[in-house]
Amino acid sequence: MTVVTANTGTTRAESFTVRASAETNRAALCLYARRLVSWYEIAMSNNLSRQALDLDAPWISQDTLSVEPHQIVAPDGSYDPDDVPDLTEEAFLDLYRWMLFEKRYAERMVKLQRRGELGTFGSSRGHEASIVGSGYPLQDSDWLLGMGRETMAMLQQGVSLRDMILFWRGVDDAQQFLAQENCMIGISVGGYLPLVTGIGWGMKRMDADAVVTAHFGDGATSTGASHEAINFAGVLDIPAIFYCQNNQWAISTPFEKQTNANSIAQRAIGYGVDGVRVDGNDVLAVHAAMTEARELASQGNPVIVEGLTYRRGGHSTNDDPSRYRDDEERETWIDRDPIERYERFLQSEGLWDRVDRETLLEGIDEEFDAAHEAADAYGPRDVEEIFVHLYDEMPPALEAQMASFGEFLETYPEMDEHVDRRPKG
Amino acid sequence: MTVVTANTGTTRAESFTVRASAETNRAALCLYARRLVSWYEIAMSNNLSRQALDLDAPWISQDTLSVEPHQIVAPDGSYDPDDVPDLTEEAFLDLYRWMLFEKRYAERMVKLQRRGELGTFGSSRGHEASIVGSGYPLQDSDWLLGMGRETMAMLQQGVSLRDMILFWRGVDDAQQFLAQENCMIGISVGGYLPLVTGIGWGMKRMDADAVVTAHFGDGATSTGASHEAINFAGVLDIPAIFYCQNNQWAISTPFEKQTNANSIAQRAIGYGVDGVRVDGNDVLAVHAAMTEARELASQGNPVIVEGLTYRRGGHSTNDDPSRYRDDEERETWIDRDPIERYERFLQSEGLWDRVDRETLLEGIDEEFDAAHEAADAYGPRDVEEIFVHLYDEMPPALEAQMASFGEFLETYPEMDEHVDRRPKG
Amino acid sequence: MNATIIEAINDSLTTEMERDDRVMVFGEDVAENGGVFRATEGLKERFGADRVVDTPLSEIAIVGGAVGLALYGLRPVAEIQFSGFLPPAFDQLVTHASRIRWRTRGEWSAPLVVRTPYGAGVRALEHHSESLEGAYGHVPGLKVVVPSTPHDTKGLLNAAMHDPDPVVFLEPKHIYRSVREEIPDDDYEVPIGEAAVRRVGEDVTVISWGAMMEPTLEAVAELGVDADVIDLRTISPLDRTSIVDSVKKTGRAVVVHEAARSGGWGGEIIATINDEALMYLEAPIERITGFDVPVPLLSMEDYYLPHPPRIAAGIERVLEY
Amino acid sequence: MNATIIEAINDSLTTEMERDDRVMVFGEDVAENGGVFRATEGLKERFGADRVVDTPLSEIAIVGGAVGLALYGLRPVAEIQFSGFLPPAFDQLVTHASRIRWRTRGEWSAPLVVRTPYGAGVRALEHHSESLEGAYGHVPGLKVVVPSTPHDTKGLLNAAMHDPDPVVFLEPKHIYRSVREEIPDDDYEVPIGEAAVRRVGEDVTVISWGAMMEPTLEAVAELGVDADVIDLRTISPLDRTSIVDSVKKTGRAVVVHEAARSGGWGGEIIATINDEALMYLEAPIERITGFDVPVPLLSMEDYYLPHPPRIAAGIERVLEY
Ligand SMILES: Cc1ncc(C[n+]2csc(CCOP(=O)(O)OP(=O)(O)O)c2C)c(N)n1
Ligand SMILES: Cc1ncc(C[n+]2csc(CCOP(=O)(O)OP(=O)(O)O)c2C)c(N)n1
Ligand SMILES: [Mg+2]
Ligand SMILES: [Mg+2]
Repeated sequence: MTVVTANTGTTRAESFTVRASAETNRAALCLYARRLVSWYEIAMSNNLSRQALDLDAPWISQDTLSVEPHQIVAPDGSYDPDDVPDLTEEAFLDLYRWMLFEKRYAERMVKLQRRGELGTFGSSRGHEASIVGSGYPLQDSDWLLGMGRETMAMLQQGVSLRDMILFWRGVDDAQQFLAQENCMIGISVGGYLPLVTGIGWGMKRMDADAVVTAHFGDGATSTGASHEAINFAGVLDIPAIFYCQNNQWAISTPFEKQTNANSIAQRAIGYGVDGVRVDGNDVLAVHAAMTEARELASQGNPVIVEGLTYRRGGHSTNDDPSRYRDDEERETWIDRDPIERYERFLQSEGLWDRVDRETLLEGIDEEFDAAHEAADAYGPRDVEEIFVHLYDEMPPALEAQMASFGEFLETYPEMDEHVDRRPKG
Repeated sequence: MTVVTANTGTTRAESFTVRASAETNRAALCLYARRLVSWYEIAMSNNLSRQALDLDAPWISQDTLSVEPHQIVAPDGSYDPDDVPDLTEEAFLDLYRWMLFEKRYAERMVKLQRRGELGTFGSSRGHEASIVGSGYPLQDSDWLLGMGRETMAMLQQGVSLRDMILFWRGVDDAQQFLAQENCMIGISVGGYLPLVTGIGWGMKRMDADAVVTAHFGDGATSTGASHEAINFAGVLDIPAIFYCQNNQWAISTPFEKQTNANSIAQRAIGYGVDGVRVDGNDVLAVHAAMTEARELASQGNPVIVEGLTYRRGGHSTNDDPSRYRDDEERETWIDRDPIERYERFLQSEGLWDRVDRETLLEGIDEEFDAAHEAADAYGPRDVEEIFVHLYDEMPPALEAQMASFGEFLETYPEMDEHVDRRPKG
Repeated sequence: MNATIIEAINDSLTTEMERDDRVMVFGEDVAENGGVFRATEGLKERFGADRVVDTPLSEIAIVGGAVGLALYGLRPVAEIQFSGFLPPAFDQLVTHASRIRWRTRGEWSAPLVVRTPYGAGVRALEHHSESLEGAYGHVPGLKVVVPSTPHDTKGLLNAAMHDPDPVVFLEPKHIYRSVREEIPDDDYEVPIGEAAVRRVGEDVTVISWGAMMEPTLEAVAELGVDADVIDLRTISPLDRTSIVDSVKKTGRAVVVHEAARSGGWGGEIIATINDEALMYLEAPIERITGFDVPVPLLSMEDYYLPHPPRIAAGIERVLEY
Repeated sequence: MNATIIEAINDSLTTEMERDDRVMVFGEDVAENGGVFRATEGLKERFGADRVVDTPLSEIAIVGGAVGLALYGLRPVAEIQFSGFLPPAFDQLVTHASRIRWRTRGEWSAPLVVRTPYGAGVRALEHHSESLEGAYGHVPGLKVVVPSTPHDTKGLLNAAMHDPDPVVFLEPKHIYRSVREEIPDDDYEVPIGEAAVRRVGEDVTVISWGAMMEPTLEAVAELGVDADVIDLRTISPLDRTSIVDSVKKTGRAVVVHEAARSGGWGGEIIATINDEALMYLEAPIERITGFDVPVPLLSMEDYYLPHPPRIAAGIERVLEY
């Protein structure tokens, strides 16, 4: 052991060994992060034994804990039949349709955006299993606050596709319709997690048969708000599920620059909640974990569920990922496509016969077309919209601002030239 | 496993077992927190094995990790000679004197406050080993940002006792003198931890032979600022030591209401840094852990060190702990007095003969008296003090405010009646 | 009952919790300890640990948690121990509390109260003496209330708890125990957004709020001037009518506030007078305020505070212009 | 070189990093990606990963980390991706950055720059369009700068990086790429705290800053009025002299800002005119500002913004009073 006698200035460092194993582990993590080898392999080899260190105190480090990701169906489609959740055939097929829907939705939305019909759009390509598996086990009474990359989970709660289009068009009313289904999209990353804790606290206080889910990304876990929210939930036994879609990127920031920890799931240890990492490209594993998560949460055990997946496209339509990451990495993840894997599963289960992919896609496209039309048909809104709904009762000064702006618009029609977007869906 | 097929509304919960072991563990933790049994016993029994649960996913929870506190000298004074750090006799005796100093300082300060000589004061009674053991291994080039309950650690860095008295008198200049020794007291709990990370980042950038230490309480660990700071340090390999004096209370909030986790040390897992819990009433254990911590940190491994101790008095002189905690609990901790334990150690080592407790105390009292006198003699400060030092160059509007206030004071001597405290030490 | 401000707060919380089971009180040290100023004393014993809750040291989660509770239909009253510790939660106010009704077009709302003691003069440590009402008042969607008497304190806090929108309730801790008056037992309201005229006069309008009302009234009394003294009580929404009507009558105005001068709420008041009563002004409006510096530590804080002589001098300047 | 505002920022950072090895640039997506607006493009390649650093998504630690770096003698330039994400770090500004020199009586200081794009008009999502300069300007110890031209942008950013005290540098992202002009190659300074007179006239003073300068100048040009047009450039410390001198000459004033009206910086400007030029006023000062609401989402944001017709109408009202 090293002894430093500070006040005399003498340092006897002779016996201190550089922490070789920590370095080794770090290197493995970076490898992992750089995805030059499969994350499955690395994740499974996390349990690197620490080299004998000349440290006397019982330090805990990344080596102390091994987080095994939960996987039911392997990338090649193989699985142990005993592990398969006991779902009805309809449910198995339903999961497939939802995943296809998420994929198709993202493709169509990107196209709409390119045509100038949306402000911006954040594609979920690659997250299909993570989104669908995490949303499916939720109940009607549950609440879901997300960040925009969990559309089908919201649709499962009752949100309409039209409203998602309106949302990305910057039509204020969209969040009204989401709220009607107990959903919200929080744009400030991580900042809505305390609300989730509060909602769950309300459920607990009211003894409601419901849980609240936060959907958020790996980036969000670095915010102070997320920390306070989860720790708080742990102390107060709040029925909340913190579902992290760890897609390994926050815009251009890779997971290994987001935290030096090996997983987000292990944060659970620090909060006294339960946590699990699942293969976010394995819809059955996500579904199984979220089902358990919901049970745990309803019993007052808040949980962190980390779905490990990959953002195949840019962060949003404004983003150009070629600036900061390799195509090679992306290729690797194409091979791990969640939908294709699940197709292989359905084949093995003999359910594939019951799937007519083309018809499904047609149906989805029709739904999308209808939603698109409905969004286009969404009535023009009055300019007053920007003043109302801030307060239950509008304060006099704001009334005055609204009135005089109304007069102004009548008196100065030239204002029209400066209004780029018409206030309709 | 439970299967919830949300969209049909059927829940087949038959096979779900209530998480009995988690409950057992929670109960043990509460017991621990309520200190009805010794924390040593509980801490050692953390490794409760989880009962077989009907959960399929590999959940990690408090049962997954056992954090063993580092202890060298047991409360009864017994120890294994092999574990004793290799310090000089002078250093062993030095540690004793510092602990006695911290204790005496706190007693004298409480008296000064009762006499109306200080604004308020936060006593460190009970923390002596934690403070002295954590400060002693630091080097001159190191920085230390604390929260006010780590005086001797600051004195070891060169801060003078007079300035601590000035600090608690609300004399602005005190923090100037602290800063000259690379120390600061941050009153907003947890909020200064990002500064610590930044300072350490600077050390790394400048390749300095130095580390930065944050001293903070268990309460601080619930702040978002502490989370962002430590996680950030982990990512950037910053030479920072986060030393948590877990005295199990944040004013009236006991540790088990601060977090549902069993320890603060285990947060390290979630940040990818190293962590250790030490018996904060065992000065040798704290010293040993901080010595290792400093080595780790200098190599770019930020660490969390948690010293588990107990705040024997009120939070501050404004606080009345009888409102929220039992005397019984306090009694338990009197038996675990860090100084008495160390005295037993010195006796066993045959060093006690070299200690003349009375003479030491006299010396300390003399030092305190001198500091007290120096504080009283601290010159009167000019009213301008409230305007200067905000900017390097005072902006015109502020100059004008200062000038007109100066004129005002000359013109309106009745203002004097409203000035309760004279602007001197 | 006869009550101080701190007792009025306690009484208001008790009355409201009795009346409305949805009301929940939480924050640091509010339950077992009854609050560091004893504002919540006895509530936990009376209403139970489900409704009066000690939280972790987490200002972000306290305020954000209040928003969430409100969304779920509860009536949260969160305490921030000192207003100097509200800035960590500023984002929760700006990004969620103030605009969740707006974001959801009225579908959701955040009827919550954030109570926090503000202001200097109690000889505390750094960050225990701030007045940042100007920053909160600038956030659209937030109501900002600052009482100055026990009667108003209970009436305004009652109103805040009845209010369908979020209220930041800044308590003048310096006078928590220095004034005492009779207050009704019931859940009466002092309406949010209405100023009170504390003294009627012809020669000058003096506008202040919270802990500054006391030295303001003292200065007016000592000078013996014939002043309209307005206690704003609510910073936002601002009662412009009371201000403008008075200035139209007196032609002169003084604003007194404890916060730093530049960017403080005094600017908004002057702008209001400019908007609607400029041509009535016979002298520039005086701002008697804290200086553009952080509140000095306790040994010097009295130099920072607008004490009566400084207020009196300002009133004289305006009258003599 | 001939540069847009965004290029001027990049050039300023490059110039300064070249000159001063202590300068470090960090924030979310600034290194590999060169910033979401490309303000920091090429810096990492040029100055290395030690000086240009991608951080976790941690606004508190970005701003607080900048304070710490500055304390250790570095010259941090932190980027907050959008000003709507600065509120999470508000406490770091209020509690540390603004007052660490003051706290340590000049022993330590925090020479840092927090750069952040502010304002509406780029069709982004919620929280991407805010203007909160009023709240930051109210914090004693913070300097708040808002440039409106490429030349000023580089000169002010240079000055901010040379400044011994913390500067919040609000970048008008709406006009990041819409104006272009010649800027010097060196590390010239445009002094912080000095307004610029963009147009000299006799009849009315029009005061604005940042992204609002463009519609303001457009309105003045369209109206063909003889106006003094002042570009504040610095919100705090405020260049009171330029404002007062101009109003003394013209007797009429209009303030244009994008932030919400109540509690916005317009109040401070009006208070300044009240203090020193009240008796010169021939009409109430007009505030043409954002309304007292959050910035509407993209489909409606144009109704919120002070566009030239609204500014022109305000100028006319003042002239016709
Ligand atoms: C508080 C905050 N800071 C910065 C941003 C800008 N921003 C939007 S999304 C994003 C990355 C989010 O990454 P992650 O949480 O991993 O979610 P993902 O987009 O990968 O699904 C950033 C930095 C923001 N919206 N909010
Ligand atoms: C951000 C913030 N919130 C609240 C407070 C009020 N306060 C001062 S000390 C304290 C408890 C601190 O507890 P802990 O961190 O455990 O330190 P200890 O006093 O026990 O040493 C509180 C709530 C504060 N100073 N800062
Ligand atoms: Mg991500
Ligand atoms: Mg503590």
